[in-house]
Amino acid sequence: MSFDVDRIRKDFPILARTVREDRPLIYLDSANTSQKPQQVIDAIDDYYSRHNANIHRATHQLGEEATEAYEGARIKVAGFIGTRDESEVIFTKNISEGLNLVAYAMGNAATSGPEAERFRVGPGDEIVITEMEHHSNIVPWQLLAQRTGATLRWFGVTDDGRLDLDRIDELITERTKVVALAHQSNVLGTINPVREVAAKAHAVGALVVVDGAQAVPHMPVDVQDLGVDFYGFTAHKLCGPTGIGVLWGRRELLEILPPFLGGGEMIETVWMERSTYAPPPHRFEAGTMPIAEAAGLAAAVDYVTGVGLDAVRAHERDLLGHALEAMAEVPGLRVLGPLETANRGTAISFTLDGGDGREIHPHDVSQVLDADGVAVRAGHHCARPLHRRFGINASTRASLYLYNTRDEIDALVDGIRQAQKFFGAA
Amino acid sequence: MSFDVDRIRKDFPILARTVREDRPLIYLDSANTSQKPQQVIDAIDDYYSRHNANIHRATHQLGEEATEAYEGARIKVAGFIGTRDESEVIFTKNISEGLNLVAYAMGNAATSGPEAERFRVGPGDEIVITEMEHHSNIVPWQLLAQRTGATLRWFGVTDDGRLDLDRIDELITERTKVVALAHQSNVLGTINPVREVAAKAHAVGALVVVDGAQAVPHMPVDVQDLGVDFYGFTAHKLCGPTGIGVLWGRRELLEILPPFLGGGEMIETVWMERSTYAPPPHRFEAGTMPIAEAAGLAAAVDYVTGVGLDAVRAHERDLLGHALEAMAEVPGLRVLGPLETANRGTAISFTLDGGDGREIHPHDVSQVLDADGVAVRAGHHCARPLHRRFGINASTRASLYLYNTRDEIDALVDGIRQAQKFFGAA
Amino acid sequence: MQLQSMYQEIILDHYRNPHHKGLREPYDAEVHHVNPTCGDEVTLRVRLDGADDGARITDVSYDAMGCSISQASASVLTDLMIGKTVKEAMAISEEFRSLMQSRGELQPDEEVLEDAVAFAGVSKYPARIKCALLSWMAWKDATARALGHGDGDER
Amino acid sequence: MQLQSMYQEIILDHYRNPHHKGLREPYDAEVHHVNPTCGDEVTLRVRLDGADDGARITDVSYDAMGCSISQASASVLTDLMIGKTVKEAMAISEEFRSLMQSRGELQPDEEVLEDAVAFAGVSKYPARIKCALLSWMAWKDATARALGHGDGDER
Ligand SMILES: Cc1ncc(COP(=O)(O)O)c(C=O)c1O
Ligand SMILES: Cc1ncc(COP(=O)(O)O)c(C=O)c1O
Repeated sequence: MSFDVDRIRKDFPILARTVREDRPLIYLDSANTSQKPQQVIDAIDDYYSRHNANIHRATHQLGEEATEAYEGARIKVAGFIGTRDESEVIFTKNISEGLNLVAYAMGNAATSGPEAERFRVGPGDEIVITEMEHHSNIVPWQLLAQRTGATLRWFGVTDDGRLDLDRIDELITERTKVVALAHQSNVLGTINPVREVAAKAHAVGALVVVDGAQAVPHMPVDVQDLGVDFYGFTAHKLCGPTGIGVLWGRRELLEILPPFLGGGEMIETVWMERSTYAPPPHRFEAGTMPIAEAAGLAAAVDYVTGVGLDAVRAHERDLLGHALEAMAEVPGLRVLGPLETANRGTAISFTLDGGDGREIHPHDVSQVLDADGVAVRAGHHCARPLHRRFGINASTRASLYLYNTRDEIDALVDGIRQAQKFFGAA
Repeated sequence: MSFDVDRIRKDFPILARTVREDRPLIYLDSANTSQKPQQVIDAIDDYYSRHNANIHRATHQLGEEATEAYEGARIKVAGFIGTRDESEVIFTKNISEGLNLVAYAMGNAATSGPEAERFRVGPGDEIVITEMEHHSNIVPWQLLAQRTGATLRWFGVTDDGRLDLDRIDELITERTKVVALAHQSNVLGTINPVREVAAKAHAVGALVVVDGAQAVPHMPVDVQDLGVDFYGFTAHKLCGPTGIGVLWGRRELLEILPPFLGGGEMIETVWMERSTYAPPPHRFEAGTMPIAEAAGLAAAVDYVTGVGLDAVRAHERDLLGHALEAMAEVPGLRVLGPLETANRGTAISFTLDGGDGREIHPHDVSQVLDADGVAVRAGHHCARPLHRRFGINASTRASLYLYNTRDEIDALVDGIRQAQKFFGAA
Repeated sequence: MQLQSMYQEIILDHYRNPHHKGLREPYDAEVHHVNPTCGDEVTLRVRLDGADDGARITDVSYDAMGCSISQASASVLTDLMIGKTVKEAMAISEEFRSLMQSRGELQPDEEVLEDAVAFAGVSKYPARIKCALLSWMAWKDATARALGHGDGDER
Repeated sequence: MQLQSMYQEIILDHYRNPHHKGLREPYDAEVHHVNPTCGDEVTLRVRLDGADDGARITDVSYDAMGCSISQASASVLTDLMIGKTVKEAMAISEEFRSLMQSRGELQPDEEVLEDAVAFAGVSKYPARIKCALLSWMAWKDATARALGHGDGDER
């Protein structure tokens, strides 16, 4: 393999630091947020030190340079996710805002002109989500349902952590206006059959909104090829900065989608009484945008593209196989989600029994790991309904990325055994 | 004066660069966005290189450090704007989002419980804004009116660029639900009598929302003392990073204000059918927040506090006096807004006559200035209705900040005369 | 980090063998609190004898799902509170709160806090402070309700 | 920057003495375009003789508020278009668009673009490209409408 994890690790300054009592950092919390390579940190520094200005609005050289950094990032992102039309790429603050954007803009359709008809939802209409969604792909739809009187329905999850498609024909019907689902679960790692669900949804004229927060960092994604209508992701999980996310939407839909946030440069003409709005993507970008963050995101896209997402994926698959095997040998450890590497990402959530039939709480597991320098996440990972589906309140999650190693996984498993010793009956 | 502008300029790396054909940069576009001191750039770099993690959610050391950076910034901002309760400080992506947050949350009150009654607006209710607002404080209210059937009304502007309070008793009535106005105009520089307007509004039970984008960078602001309900500003105009803004709200109001963006950690408990929400400020912070940006904002607050906002103000007043005087001597130059320094900030917008009675377009003025390295802004500065009020479509705006000098103003005025020569009849 | 600095023996003992656990009758007020981040929950009941500050706490019972810290803290809480007057208990609760916000800087008063001094180490871990305080916040809320003061939760 | 590289004499001449300015009758289509950033506006009318690509442009008239670049570009546009067939004019329009997107890298074809070659320098200033294109976009839109093709605006 030409993939050299040691070389990659050198790009991430934080991986050189120690935590607690001088332990080397073992960062297994990338599904929460990824670390940033020097290239991304430098791009932000360079932006502020040399090119900072507001965009679109300025006729001076800095303004040109800042605009180029920002609009250049848009073009780069467009290519990265498989569209040639960069006006289909909207920058948001994170994917949560992107998902809310779609939900609120649909809500605004009720009081917009007839061209927005396609987006209207009301009593009798249905919004379909899934039980494995992140809260960011649940709550915006609950709020839309509450505002409009539409009904929320959802796909269940099978015992082995797959989307339960058995009832798909009952769920996606003529009443369905929108289907929103994750490309990859942040808890189970499950990769969902988005193309299949999208085809069903389109057959009944519903819109398809995909939460790609956990997919884009780990696999090549082509939004056209997936056949969906809206697709979002968030930069901070993709080696990029906080403060910026992406919502991609089909051009024909963005053309007629009502605005969401008002203000700044999202307008065409403003009178006191009313306004007309700019064409996409600007219609959906109110106020001063995360400009330095766009420069950072562009550097992140360059970085992961440079390494190669296929290589990343192969490396992660190797780690995942190793981890699933090693964890299977720990008595009392139950992995949530698929136990095989096929159609599965590198978020590994689990519960741990102390050997006395009593569960060791994820907070306690993660605390023991933290004492060893191993950073994981404990809690419901913003997917409480999914945890309730499995009869639990919380889990411990280790999640892997391009900079992780087999040794780090061994340290994780050692730590898990220690936790069992510390809290368990033994 | 202990204020040493040369020393201050050294803190801003971009001020050492040249533009176009090796001209030193003369940056007079700070009302658009300010430049960033090394301290802010370093804070962001340090965050990513040493402390990066997701907040609130993590039980590991990096998570603690990141949370401390973020929540520490909240505490710092609270002190900076005069509140001791940091839970009144909500982070947004920019002030535009903050203003939309209030408007959308008020819209959501219609389908929320009785505790949100206070925020409901509907047909017959009135929303009052002013003719000098930035689009970001116009469009959100237009959209709210459109969604709810409420009526939008507004204060006019006098010929000398002050808020026209003559009709205040007609405008602010029992029907008024909310009054939204700028603390300081981004075009005219006018500082508005916020306290007076707020008292009138409160007398009829209306909420008061203040856009402090242009005030907070230039003067000490005490939100309690102003007696308003919501107050917003944006970091990038305050020596801080892009991607983060602040919305302050009175605790009693935030307690009962319905949520806006849904997702992530803004919840208390999520079921598939419905959710309950976290107390403020978290209720209003959906998804991964701009964490590095909060660290940068904290450094910016430290920076301007270290210099001293009173000193900044004194320096700016000196520059402003000099600029207004020098510009008054240019024939055919008309300054929009107050011609005296009292109750006036450092945004100086103007139109320019070529000497033949024909106006030289702001794009052309700014292009000539840019050729000399002088960066100003040309256009309607996101305040089209205000420009129409003065019978124009656009203006040229020079805006000053702590790092500017008298020499730079002289260069500006020289450039303006050159533009007249280039395009004018002469 | 020394694991032992957070997980002192006293804490592990209360965790393994919690005191006064299980919901009991009679009670004057019951509350349900949640830690939104991790989903931990506690249901807590308070029984008072008397009114206002001078009322005596005759029972505190609870049912909790959560980590060792939150479980042990609920157990310690009941030990401390049962039998005290509300006034005494509030003082203890304030002391505990100060301790938890001290980042390990405060020397806890063992006279007042008894077994709860063991939580001093937890205060160095911001993410876990909420775990330790969960049942204490619930107790405060329940007590306020039992006294007829409505919602005593300060969140 | 040499100011002259953007503001060539030809441009300044057209700005000072614009050709074909003022709205005229008769016309087949009228459009109104705005540059949202600066508020610049153009109202433009097109008169055609014939149908489809082969139609001849018998008049283009306009009223514009804007900078020297947008004014001069409207003036140059009318000079170029009046008298051409729609097909010829579209080719010119495409050539002009390429020139404006070339960032100063394209050697403009003076045979095709005539006075419009003077805008080569403007293409180096991204913020001003929209100024130069404003009336051209409006013309394209108006022509599409005049031909009955509805909204020809590609924004
Ligand atoms: C008065 C005023 N309000 C609002 C804004 C919007 O700020 P932002 O673009 O950061 O949301 C600005 C600046 O653009 C402004 O000057
Ligand atoms: C599947 C999924 N969706 C949405 C989100 C929300 O992303 P953000 O917090 O950046 O908005 C996350 C991560 O937190 C996620 O894992």
